[in-house]
Amino acid sequence: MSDAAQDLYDLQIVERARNPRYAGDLPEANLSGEGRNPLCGDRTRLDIALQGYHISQIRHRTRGCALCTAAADMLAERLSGCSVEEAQAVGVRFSAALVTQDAIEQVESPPEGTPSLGVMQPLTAVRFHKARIRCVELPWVALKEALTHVRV
Amino acid sequence: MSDAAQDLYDLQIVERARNPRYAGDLPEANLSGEGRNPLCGDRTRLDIALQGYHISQIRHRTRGCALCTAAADMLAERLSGCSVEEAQAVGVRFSAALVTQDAIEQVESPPEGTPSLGVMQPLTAVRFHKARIRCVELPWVALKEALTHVRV
Amino acid sequence: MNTDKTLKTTPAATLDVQAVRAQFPILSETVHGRPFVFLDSGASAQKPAVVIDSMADAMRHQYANIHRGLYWMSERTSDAYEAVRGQVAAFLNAPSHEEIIFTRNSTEAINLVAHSLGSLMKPGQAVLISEMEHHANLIPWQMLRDRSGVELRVAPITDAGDLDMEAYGRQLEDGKVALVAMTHMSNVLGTITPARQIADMAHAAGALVLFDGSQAAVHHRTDVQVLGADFYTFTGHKLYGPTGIGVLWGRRALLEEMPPFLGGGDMISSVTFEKSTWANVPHKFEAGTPAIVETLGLGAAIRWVEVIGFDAIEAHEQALTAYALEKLADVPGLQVVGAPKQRGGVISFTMADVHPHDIATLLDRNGIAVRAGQHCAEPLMRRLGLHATTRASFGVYTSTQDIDALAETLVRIRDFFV
Amino acid sequence: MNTDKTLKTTPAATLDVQAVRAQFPILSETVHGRPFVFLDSGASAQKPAVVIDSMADAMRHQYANIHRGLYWMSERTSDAYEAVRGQVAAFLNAPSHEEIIFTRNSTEAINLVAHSLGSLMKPGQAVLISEMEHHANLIPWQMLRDRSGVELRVAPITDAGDLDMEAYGRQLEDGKVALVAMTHMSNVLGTITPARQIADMAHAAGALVLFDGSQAAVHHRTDVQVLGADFYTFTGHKLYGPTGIGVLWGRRALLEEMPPFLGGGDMISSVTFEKSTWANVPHKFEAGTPAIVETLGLGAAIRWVEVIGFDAIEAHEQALTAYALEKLADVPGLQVVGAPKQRGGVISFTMADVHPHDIATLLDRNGIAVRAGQHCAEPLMRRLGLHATTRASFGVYTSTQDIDALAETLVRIRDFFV
Ligand SMILES: Cc1ncc(COP(=O)(O)O)c(C=O)c1O
Ligand SMILES: Cc1ncc(COP(=O)(O)O)c(C=O)c1O
Repeated sequence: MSDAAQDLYDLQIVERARNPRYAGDLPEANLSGEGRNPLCGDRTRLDIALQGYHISQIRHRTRGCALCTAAADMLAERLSGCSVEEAQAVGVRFSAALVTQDAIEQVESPPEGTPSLGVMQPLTAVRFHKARIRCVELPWVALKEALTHVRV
Repeated sequence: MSDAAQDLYDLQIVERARNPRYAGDLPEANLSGEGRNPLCGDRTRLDIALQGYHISQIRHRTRGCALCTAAADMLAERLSGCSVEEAQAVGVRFSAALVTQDAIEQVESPPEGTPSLGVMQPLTAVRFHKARIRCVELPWVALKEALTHVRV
Repeated sequence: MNTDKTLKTTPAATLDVQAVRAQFPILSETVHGRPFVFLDSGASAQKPAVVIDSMADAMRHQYANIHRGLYWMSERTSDAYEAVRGQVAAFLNAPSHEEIIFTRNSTEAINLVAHSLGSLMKPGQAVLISEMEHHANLIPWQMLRDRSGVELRVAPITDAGDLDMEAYGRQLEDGKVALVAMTHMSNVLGTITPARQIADMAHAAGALVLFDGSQAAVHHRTDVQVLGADFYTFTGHKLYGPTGIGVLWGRRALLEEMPPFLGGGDMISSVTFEKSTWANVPHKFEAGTPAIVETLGLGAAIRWVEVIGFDAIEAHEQALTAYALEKLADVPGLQVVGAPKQRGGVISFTMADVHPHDIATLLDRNGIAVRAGQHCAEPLMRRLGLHATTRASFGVYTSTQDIDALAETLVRIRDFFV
Repeated sequence: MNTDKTLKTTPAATLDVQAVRAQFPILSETVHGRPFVFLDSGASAQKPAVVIDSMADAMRHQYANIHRGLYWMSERTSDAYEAVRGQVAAFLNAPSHEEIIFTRNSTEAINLVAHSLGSLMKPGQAVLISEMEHHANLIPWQMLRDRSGVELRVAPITDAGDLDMEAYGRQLEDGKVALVAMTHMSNVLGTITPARQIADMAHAAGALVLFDGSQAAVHHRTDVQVLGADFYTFTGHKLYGPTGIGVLWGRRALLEEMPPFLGGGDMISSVTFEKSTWANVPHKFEAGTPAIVETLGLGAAIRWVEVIGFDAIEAHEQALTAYALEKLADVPGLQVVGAPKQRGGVISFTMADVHPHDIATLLDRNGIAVRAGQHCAEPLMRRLGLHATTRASFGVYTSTQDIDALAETLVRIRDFFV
């Protein structure tokens, strides 16, 4: 594959998609949400175990492309152990990093106090592939649905 | 005016439009018909006195452009005294002369046996002005309506 | 004709007409051996080279179907297409690019509203138009009336060709009018209607208001928010842009409430973080493959117009119109139709004893293009007691020489007939 | 991959692909530093220089609004516009040019029939489509159903991707079907449907038949009389023509019976506020300023296609499709979707363990443009038990090198993931 493709299909992403670590059911979940992309039929479902305002565990069942699957799995890893507030802050930061091709700076040196993307970092390469942004956003749509009735 | 305009606005046509000879009512008419152009609001009405199958007199009331007025007046002159059959043959010949820009030959040396256009001859210049053909045809639409119920 | 006469007005110097003309390839053409004098911009404007080239360049270098294409050419073309939506929004000062719907022309834009908003109207409600509408803003409402039992009301105009504001107010009084659909500039009389006042009165009576901006959007800056409009339409080909592309702007809340018009591909909702209904608008109203290249051409046209600037365009056209009215006043037997308070670059006239058709043909033989007929406004003609008029309409490239040629030739035509 | 393998098929030599390619400027572009390999003609075809130039030339040298213009530029443009109607009639072997209606695209053409013919249908009647319709030939009928209470029936397809003719026959049995609206070629499976047989069975059951020829008209000669069609639609941008222009053909008697769809200028005979009467067919269905320049571009495209000739086009595409099916069969894990009896130049496939989105993006990084997703045919995807496919579709300029590049890169993509 070409260099630019390598950028997007970072080994970490491809590896995650091939062997997701957080895929499956979560019997003890008390929240769940789904993201669907009607244009391609992709779908990801998040099960979340919430204790008070803390996310103790997340599992996903994803039927989607490598980017979507990796994004769901990375979301699950990054947000496990976070408060709902932190999770939302990571989401805001992630969105900002996807909005524009000029966002590199913001990605690399974010304003103080913003949470790090951590394991999700490689996904931000998708900002150069506008048509694929939906793919990595889908798990976040599911998260939003899951948290709809949680008031912080 | 330029030469080409002179062609279409032949002095005979302009003169006719200015001073039509067959304009007005015909109290003794037993047939009449109207042609309307909804796109410009023009209208011509023909009154015809038919004796047997012979047209004895024609008068027209025309609200239209110079070409339309002249065409109505020349129709009235040309068809006065004709049989219905002859009138229709003149119409066919006239239509043919308007159809195409290549019709000059046909206009100048018509097939044997076809009636002459006579006084209507200058109107055939309109074949080079496609958008104006409706104008000279309008009286013929009126004639067709007038003769609808005459069976030859 | 007295050419020595000192004219009271001359066009403003803010616009270099010769430089503008040089950008329109077609203006170098000859017609019947004469230089082409084009005075039919109100029917459709000519196109500057940048518009023509933008379309050709897209097809030569960057073209593919848009949306859902995951490859470079499609993404680039989608971006360019959607960027024009933003441009149009800025052009109209619309609150959001998502309120811009691309249609074929103004006619389709009005039909879209008549079908979609119309399907929400009930017998007992009314649509109010004016006596000076183009058929495009009349027939769709007649068809709605005949389909749904909604009443169609017609606000009269004054003899000068202005909307009769008192009568308009009375038509609104019973509160039945759900929508006022009115021209922002008459294509026959040139009348620029007092849109803000029309909108305020409509809103006070509980009605929405749509402006047919087909003519108006070309001649001056449009600000849908200042106008207080709920819907606004215009058409690309009159704005120096391509054929096959028009615009409907509508307030988001209304567009969201309205059902779609045409069904097909590309009108399905999409998933985003917001999951909000905006995802449905404007795509809900754009079924099938749009006029992609024409949209890019419209973008080029708007860019071009904005570089010249509406201050210069309006000053030029106002001065030119004043010049033309003066020149035409010198033509014996010529009668200008209407004397509206505010007039854009459109003048209709009649000439005693010479029919508009004859005028148009004879002008054409001299290379001068004008329109003659009823101008798709038959009821207005009836109201004016006319069967047809000749119309000269001006664009940013129209010069005083064009007007001079028109006036001089009209004098000769008149001499020829009388 | 074994490149030594002797291929059983090679494209016919009747078409000089390199000479054809040289006429498409965009095919010389590079994408991500690679030569542009365009395999998405099914979504929209690229344009030959003659089409691009015909449009630019019109706008440079001969443009004005059409109809009712009494001047040279308008008359010439009107003549050119109307001449394309004649060309399209000949292209489809329609009995008369007056049966050709210009629309924006195929989607609008189908919506026109759904609205106009649809308004004559009554509850108790049914419209019958198939499981493999593009949304453009599905949503308009759903909307009609919801508007009017007409039933919507769906004829099933076989697992191979052909219309199930027995089931189709059963759907017609009760005589309630007023209209069969069916694709002439599937944009997903490539299936060419047995149009004549479909039409004969529909007619025997008292139903009319509309064919969505959006894909079919590009790949082989269309003769609406031989097909026995009542309506036929196609779309310019897939036929190497401009965007913004499509065609509806309908039998004159039907078009005459149908009420107009959009209202506005140019479709009327006379207008009063109380009542309007309609122009004759086809003008009744063409409201407002049409896509004039795009119509001329469509004329150029049809002329270009006819010079190449459908014998050569069909032979080329058939050979190329056979070549591609063979090449793709060698890609490990690749599964072609459907095996219809007759197939045009469209191949959808899936690849075990690799999602179509990933395939499309990785192909694009190598300069290769294909489509991935549901192809505006969601119900068909469901029927096939698939969520999305990757689709390669071919045009007259597609070469065996394009196919080779596709197959080789697919092998590398697969290696990358598995
Ligand atoms: C005032 C007005 N409204 C509507 C239209 C219709 O525009 P289009 O034919 O581009 O839809 C025109 C142009 O003819 C017009 O002048
Ligand atoms: C089978 C079929 N029908 C209809 C359409 C719609 O064509 P358009 O978007 O040009 O209206 C397409 C193209 O996407 C198609 O492939």
